[in-house]
Amino acid sequence: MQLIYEKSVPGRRGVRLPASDVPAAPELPAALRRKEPAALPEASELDVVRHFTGLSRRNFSVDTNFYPLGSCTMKYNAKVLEEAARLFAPYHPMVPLLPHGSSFSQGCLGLAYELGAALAEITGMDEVTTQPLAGAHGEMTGIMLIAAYHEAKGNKKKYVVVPDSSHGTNPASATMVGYEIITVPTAPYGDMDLDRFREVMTDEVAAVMMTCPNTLGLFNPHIQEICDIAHDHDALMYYDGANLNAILGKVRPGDVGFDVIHLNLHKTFGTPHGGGGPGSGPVGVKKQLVPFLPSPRIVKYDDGCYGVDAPAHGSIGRTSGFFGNFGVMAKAFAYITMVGREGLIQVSEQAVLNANYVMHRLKDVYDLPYDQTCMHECVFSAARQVKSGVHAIDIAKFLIDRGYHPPTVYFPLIVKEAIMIEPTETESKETLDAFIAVMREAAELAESDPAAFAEMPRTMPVTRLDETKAAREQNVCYFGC
Amino acid sequence: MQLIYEKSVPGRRGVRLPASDVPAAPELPAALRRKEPAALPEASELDVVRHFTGLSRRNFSVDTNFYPLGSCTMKYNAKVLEEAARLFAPYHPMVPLLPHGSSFSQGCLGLAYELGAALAEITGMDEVTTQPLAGAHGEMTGIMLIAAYHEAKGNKKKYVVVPDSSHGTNPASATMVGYEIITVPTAPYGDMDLDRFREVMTDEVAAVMMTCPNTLGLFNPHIQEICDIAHDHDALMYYDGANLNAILGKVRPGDVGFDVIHLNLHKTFGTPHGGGGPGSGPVGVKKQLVPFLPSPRIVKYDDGCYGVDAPAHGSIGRTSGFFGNFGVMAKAFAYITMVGREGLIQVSEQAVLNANYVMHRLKDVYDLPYDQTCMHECVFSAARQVKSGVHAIDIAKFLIDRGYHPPTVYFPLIVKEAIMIEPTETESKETLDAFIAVMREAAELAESDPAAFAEMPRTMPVTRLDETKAAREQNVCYFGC
Amino acid sequence: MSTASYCPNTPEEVREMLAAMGAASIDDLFQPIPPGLRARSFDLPAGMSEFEMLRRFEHLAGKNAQHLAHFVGGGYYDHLIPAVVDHLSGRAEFYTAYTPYQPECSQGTLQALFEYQTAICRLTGMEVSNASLYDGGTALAEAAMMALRITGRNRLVIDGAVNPFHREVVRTYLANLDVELVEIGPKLGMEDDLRLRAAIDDATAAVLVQNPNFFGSVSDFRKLAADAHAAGALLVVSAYPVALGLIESPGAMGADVVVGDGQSLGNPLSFGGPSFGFIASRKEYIRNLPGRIIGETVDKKGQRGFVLTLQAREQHIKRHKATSNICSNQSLCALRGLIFLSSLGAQGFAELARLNYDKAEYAKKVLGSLSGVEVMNGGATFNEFTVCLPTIAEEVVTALLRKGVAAGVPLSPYYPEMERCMVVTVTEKRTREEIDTLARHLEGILCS
Amino acid sequence: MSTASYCPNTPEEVREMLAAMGAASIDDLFQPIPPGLRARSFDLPAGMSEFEMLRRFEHLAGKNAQHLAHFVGGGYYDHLIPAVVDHLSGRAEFYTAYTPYQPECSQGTLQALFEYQTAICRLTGMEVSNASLYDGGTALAEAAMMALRITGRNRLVIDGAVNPFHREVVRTYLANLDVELVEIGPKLGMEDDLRLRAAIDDATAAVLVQNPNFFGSVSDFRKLAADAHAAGALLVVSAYPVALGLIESPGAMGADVVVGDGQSLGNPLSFGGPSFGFIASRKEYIRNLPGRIIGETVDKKGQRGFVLTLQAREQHIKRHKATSNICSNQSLCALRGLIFLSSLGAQGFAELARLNYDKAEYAKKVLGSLSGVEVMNGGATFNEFTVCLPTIAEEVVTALLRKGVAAGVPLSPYYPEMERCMVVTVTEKRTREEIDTLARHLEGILCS
Repeated sequence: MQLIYEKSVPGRRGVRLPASDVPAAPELPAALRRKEPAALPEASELDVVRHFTGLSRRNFSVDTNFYPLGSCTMKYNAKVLEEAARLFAPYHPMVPLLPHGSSFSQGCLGLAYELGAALAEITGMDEVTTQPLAGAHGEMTGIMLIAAYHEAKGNKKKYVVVPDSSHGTNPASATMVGYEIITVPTAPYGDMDLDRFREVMTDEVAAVMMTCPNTLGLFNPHIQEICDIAHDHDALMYYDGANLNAILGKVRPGDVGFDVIHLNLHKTFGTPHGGGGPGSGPVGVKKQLVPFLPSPRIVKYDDGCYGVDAPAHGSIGRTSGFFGNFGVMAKAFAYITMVGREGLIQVSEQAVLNANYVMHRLKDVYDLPYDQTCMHECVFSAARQVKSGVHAIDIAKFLIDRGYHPPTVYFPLIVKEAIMIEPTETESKETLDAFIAVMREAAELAESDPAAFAEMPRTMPVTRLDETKAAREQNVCYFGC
Repeated sequence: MQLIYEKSVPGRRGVRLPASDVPAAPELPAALRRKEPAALPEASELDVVRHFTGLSRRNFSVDTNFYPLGSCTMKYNAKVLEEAARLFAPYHPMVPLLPHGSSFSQGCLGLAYELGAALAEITGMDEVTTQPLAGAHGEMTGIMLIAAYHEAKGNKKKYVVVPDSSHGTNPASATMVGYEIITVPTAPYGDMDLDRFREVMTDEVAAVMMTCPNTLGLFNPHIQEICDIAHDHDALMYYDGANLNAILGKVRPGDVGFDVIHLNLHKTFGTPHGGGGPGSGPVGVKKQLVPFLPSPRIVKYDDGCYGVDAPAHGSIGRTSGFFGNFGVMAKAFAYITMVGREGLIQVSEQAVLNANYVMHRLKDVYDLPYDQTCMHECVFSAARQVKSGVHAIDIAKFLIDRGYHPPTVYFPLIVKEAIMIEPTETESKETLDAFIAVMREAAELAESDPAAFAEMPRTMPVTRLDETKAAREQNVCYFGC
Repeated sequence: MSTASYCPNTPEEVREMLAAMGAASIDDLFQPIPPGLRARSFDLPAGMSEFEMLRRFEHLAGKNAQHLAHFVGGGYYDHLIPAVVDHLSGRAEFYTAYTPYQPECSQGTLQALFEYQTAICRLTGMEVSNASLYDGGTALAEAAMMALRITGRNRLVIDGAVNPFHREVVRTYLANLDVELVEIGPKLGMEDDLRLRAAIDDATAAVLVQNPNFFGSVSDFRKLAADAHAAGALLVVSAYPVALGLIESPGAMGADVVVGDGQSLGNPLSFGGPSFGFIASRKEYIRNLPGRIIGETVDKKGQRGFVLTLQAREQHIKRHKATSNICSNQSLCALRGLIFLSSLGAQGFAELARLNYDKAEYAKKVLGSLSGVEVMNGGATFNEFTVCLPTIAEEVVTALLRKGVAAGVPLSPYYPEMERCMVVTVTEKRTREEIDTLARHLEGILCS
Repeated sequence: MSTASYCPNTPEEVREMLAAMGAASIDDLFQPIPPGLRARSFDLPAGMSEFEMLRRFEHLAGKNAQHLAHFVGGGYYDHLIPAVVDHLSGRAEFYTAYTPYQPECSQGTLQALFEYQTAICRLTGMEVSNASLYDGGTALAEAAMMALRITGRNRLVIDGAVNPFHREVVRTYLANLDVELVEIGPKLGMEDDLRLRAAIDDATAAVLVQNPNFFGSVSDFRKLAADAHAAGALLVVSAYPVALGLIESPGAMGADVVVGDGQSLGNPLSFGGPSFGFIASRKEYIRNLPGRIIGETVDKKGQRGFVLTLQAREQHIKRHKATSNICSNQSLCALRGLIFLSSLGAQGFAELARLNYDKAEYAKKVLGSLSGVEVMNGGATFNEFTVCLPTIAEEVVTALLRKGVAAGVPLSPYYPEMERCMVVTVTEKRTREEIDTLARHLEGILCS
């Protein structure tokens, strides 16, 4: 498809603006004035509509395809959530920050506060801030809170411990806060090696970051012990909530001993992913970390009104502009409101059921490095297929031609040729059966005609793309007219 | 794609309803009670979303393809029109019909009234009723008004005269009102044969139905004379407004001598066609027909308030449930409000410019039965291509493979192998140039490789369909489970 | 080019196009129009941006009474609409397409309408359905004309308890034809209607009834069907689709043609339109059905596909011999109906009907217990019922309107003898609290 | 299965699935979790239907003040949003997709983001842009860290006239790192800022400024850029994108990195999010850009296509050595920004900026003519300006809020010495009438 810039015609006009009702002001001084309008597209409204409608049709998405992308929880995004969020479109975030302004924003403040309260109950934490704008942002915020805690106690801390199965954002976030990383390998039983963990734990460890169930989809039975060991060193336990969907209503990180957590509302609570964002990454903490929470903090007064607190002395300060990705928060709160207590329990049960079903139905044709009951996702390896020259990426492209978004491949890094399947609870047995059949077909084809994979995908607007050329040429901006 | 019924699973649930807040009532008597719920689909909300999103992607549409379907005026449907109409979704049409209810519906009544007033000015008529629900419904309403007029005058009338180029709805509508049809052939100059017209005109003719410009896209220079002849016989002139887009601001049917007209808001005034409807077919009349207009009539009082009149004695009565397809009317009024006086004139000018441009650029490769300046559409014939065995329908299928919705083919019936192209004013020269190139390519291919057309279209979900089988088997309802 | 008219060509392009065809100006292209015919006036306001237009429309919409509690029906009902209906019917590929004349690039619309036809057949208990008509009233008129064509007779019997607006549409449609239309006055509280059965003779083409009728009463039309069929007449039933989630289908009661208005299936009130009319019949009458019909077939590769079928009945082929003049119908509204039914599903739809029934029964009990208020329906009702008040119903409705409640439809404009009666409608959207408030207000007015 | 949780499996299917894997019950699947770890509480309300939820949310939204006239900015601006933006970004294929990791089935998102990067480059006068960051404040913090990486230095100079919220985010991000952050107090009315230029030394990694600054003043940073470059430091400019329709691009003024918040480009206020942060730089710094970048390439057939490129900088490959920890960004908001810019077009966008400028100049004149009110900006402004009142600004703003006008942002919380000052923002949405009303109210309060 042509770029919108290539479709532009000089002088073509799009959306019309209201006429001015004020006199034209004198020009800005020449040194400050732009000489030429920026070379934005020049297109009619119909051009724009056709262009972006056409682009949209070049995407796979949850609404058009089964999307079992492991670690991403691509569940159905209820359409009504968009309507719910749209109700809050007109409200300006400066209003509650004006003097006496909070009484003009009770609805928005109330939603943010009550969402935090619901998330605190769901996770067993004492308080939740909704300010972080995505999971990784939540991680960074959480580690900053931990740093503030240690600083306040006068602890000298240097390290953050992560298992080697952790998501890349965990070490990256800890690094951004100035910590060094200690990585603990995974034991053959699929969880962090406990002995190695004991070895690395010293009083210089600030925190241990865990995902639970981990990125292999496995629940660590020693998690309580790990918490105890960490606490013995006054290290805090950090819970990466990306996989919370597996344990809603079953386990609460706060009950187990985690001190700081983040959630991914765009995963667990049904808000759409938008092609990569926006998300929302609220952070929950135990009591001892509350004084350090980011400002502005939204509070509820005894009379039931909501307000914005003056920054606490110990607060780490703002981590983003206002109160978080409010539109996303509104959708998540709508989701929690609709699904309710029983529904959330059903979510984790059905997510786990679906994942185990897929695991059972495929484990005879794909290698299963950790053959145990999984939680919400399962990780296969294409190692067996690699013997005939077919890699995980080839199987991914085969799936595209069959109308399935591929599972996550090559993550977690500790599994060779990983194929990480997360069906989510919103998919039905029919959909899973059809997917299983296609996955089995791929395994058969890898045996019978491995060369066939080279030309895949063949049904898409483009065939396989040359990523090396992209990295070498770094064409990241269109230089035509 | 599977049918939604084929995707159903017994017991699967979709959208959840609110819980009941009243006691369960005793059952209906058995004779009145349905024994089994109707076998509607049983699908999850995600199933439904995937199904219909998938179906939508199997359509061509204005937003995805150039759609030069002659006689249909497939112009761009501004997205804001949907927002404008949605504002009126909650209002119940019974309210103004309750005693003193009109003061509770001033917004809706006002919109309908002011739209009628604007349409009256645009067409030069004295009053407009917005009650008819589509063009053909407007025709029937208009002919009923004419019948009421003749009846009131004691005229004995039997016939309605139509040119042979008329749209099928014209004779069909007149027949529904009990008239017999006299068809006048088209003369070589592209308009109704004037001599033959004079011959058939007697005092038994109730009305003459004209489309102007006609379905060949030609403006009849004798239209005034035709009106005079008709009026000499106390026959009324009926204007089919399907082609009004060509003459907005240039000619007003009322000024020319037409007594009754209908408009197609879904053609001229930018409201979407919805895959075949809903439309809106307001009818405008001259003073002498006002007493016969359908009830309920919306009126404006001297104090600026709007109301619903008690049915006039002579009214033909209701032609539909309430006040017309109000949502469509709201979009049309929004369109007129935005486009404004100058814009509407530009619409007809650009529509005529685009049509003539396409006509000029293609007339060397396709036969042009009536080679004159056209108005908003032009009609070619594939007669030249038929010599090599390529028919209008084949060219249509070729266009589908190239991403163009085909023009109207085989209409008007008086042109053999007709290809009727209406670009509309919202398409740009670039789009037309690309379309012209593809049309020329089709003509070349018809010369060089006529057999190639047989397999077209090949890029669609289905290839050419067996219409005979459909008509023979009459499978119009799915009989599976 | 100004952006106001959505015309994209730039002045430069216009010049190029005119040059290509050897015209000096756009005016040259209008030379076929004699100068004397030019518009004498074109007095319209200047245009404006979409933002200004929306502000004006918001102001206009605000002039309607907001948040009335609706206990009025009259053929249009205030029902819930799931968010998926707007979302999916708002897909541009559905709503900016035309009639599916080119089947290969219109399979989306065609398959959806085939599924719609199936849903209508299953709801009504019929064998064939078309792809939609304009609305409930015109569908009844088309059914009447269909019966005249099928039987070759020219007498129609219509129950006075059919929606008066729909009866008026039938009257309008038949006014210019040589047809006798016999209206049988309604009798509130009578269930199986001997009056109708007595009116059938061997010149009768059809009996037209409504279930539930305008007063809300649900009837068993089996005997009427038997009598009609014995006389060689058809039974045409106008049905309220939501009621079909609970009450026996017209097909099971012996109807030959079933029509109705689909507004209640996922289409907003929108001041009376657009919605859709449905029409379904026994298979033998398929060639007499008006309007478009979608049929299943196969493509050259044997794959299933859908096409417009039996088009030879339609105006664009048959011209004045067509079964009807209808061309554009209400496709998108029918699609909304299908999405609505699919998203609720078989059980959900039955529950929806049940909610309506339970709430109306509750309202019936509460209102019926007020002093001087009498429920007039003899037998069962679905979600509407008729009450008789101790005073003029129009006055009561007026007084309640001013309290923000549209309490019901007074009957006197349609049945002058029933000036103390009104029809009260209770959909699933009405809460118990609203029903209790209605009762309280009504009591207040009746006591004062 | 209940429909509440959007779980489709029927009880029958659940039984079949459990049987297939030899499990007796779903509980069996949770056996890996030690019993002692089970949730101690899960005290949440029961669920409800979408209709009940929406009613509750409407009630909640109604608790905010409706129809305030906004003269407040502070980084978020009340701008018009064309209807096409909602319509197109609401296409399910855009908003229910994930990050485009599989390029062949994600060309829609990838090409759109490539076009977005191009638009950002053209607006800012830079050569490369990423595919979005979280928001304006975090983008500035990322730019600061980028400058530290590029120069290997550890001192940053930030202008006190940068949005105080953004400065606070920078401070938070840097708090745990070994970096010196020097804030240079603002001076209202000074144009070319000698104070900033004096603060640059050869340990300085970058100077961080904002244009227009928090007080609304538009500056010429060419001299500052020259001084910074002479000292081996970078110039980082935070820009308000709508202003770039009228004022000279930061690139043309010598900026090395340009950041900002994209809310004003087609994203609703939505109580502060989501919007997007943009970051663009000279090409030589591309490997130090944080976040995702889309690059052009070709497929096996030589057709153009787009991919995520330079991923080796990112956390999922580099882990703790990544340029940033960002993973999910704000794609859909960036897409909205692109659609917004495309639908207005080059001329429309320039007109939009001009409307903002003209309206603010009008407001400046009207407010500045009130007795005791002084406009504090020395030089040019775009659509915001700072006024000094004869009394405490917070009190005036409080009084005006009660009248339905959010008159401006009082400066005392951020600049305690400016307790009589407030920043007034005037976007194209404010009408002359609203501006006059603001002036009248303000006058009324100052006189009383």
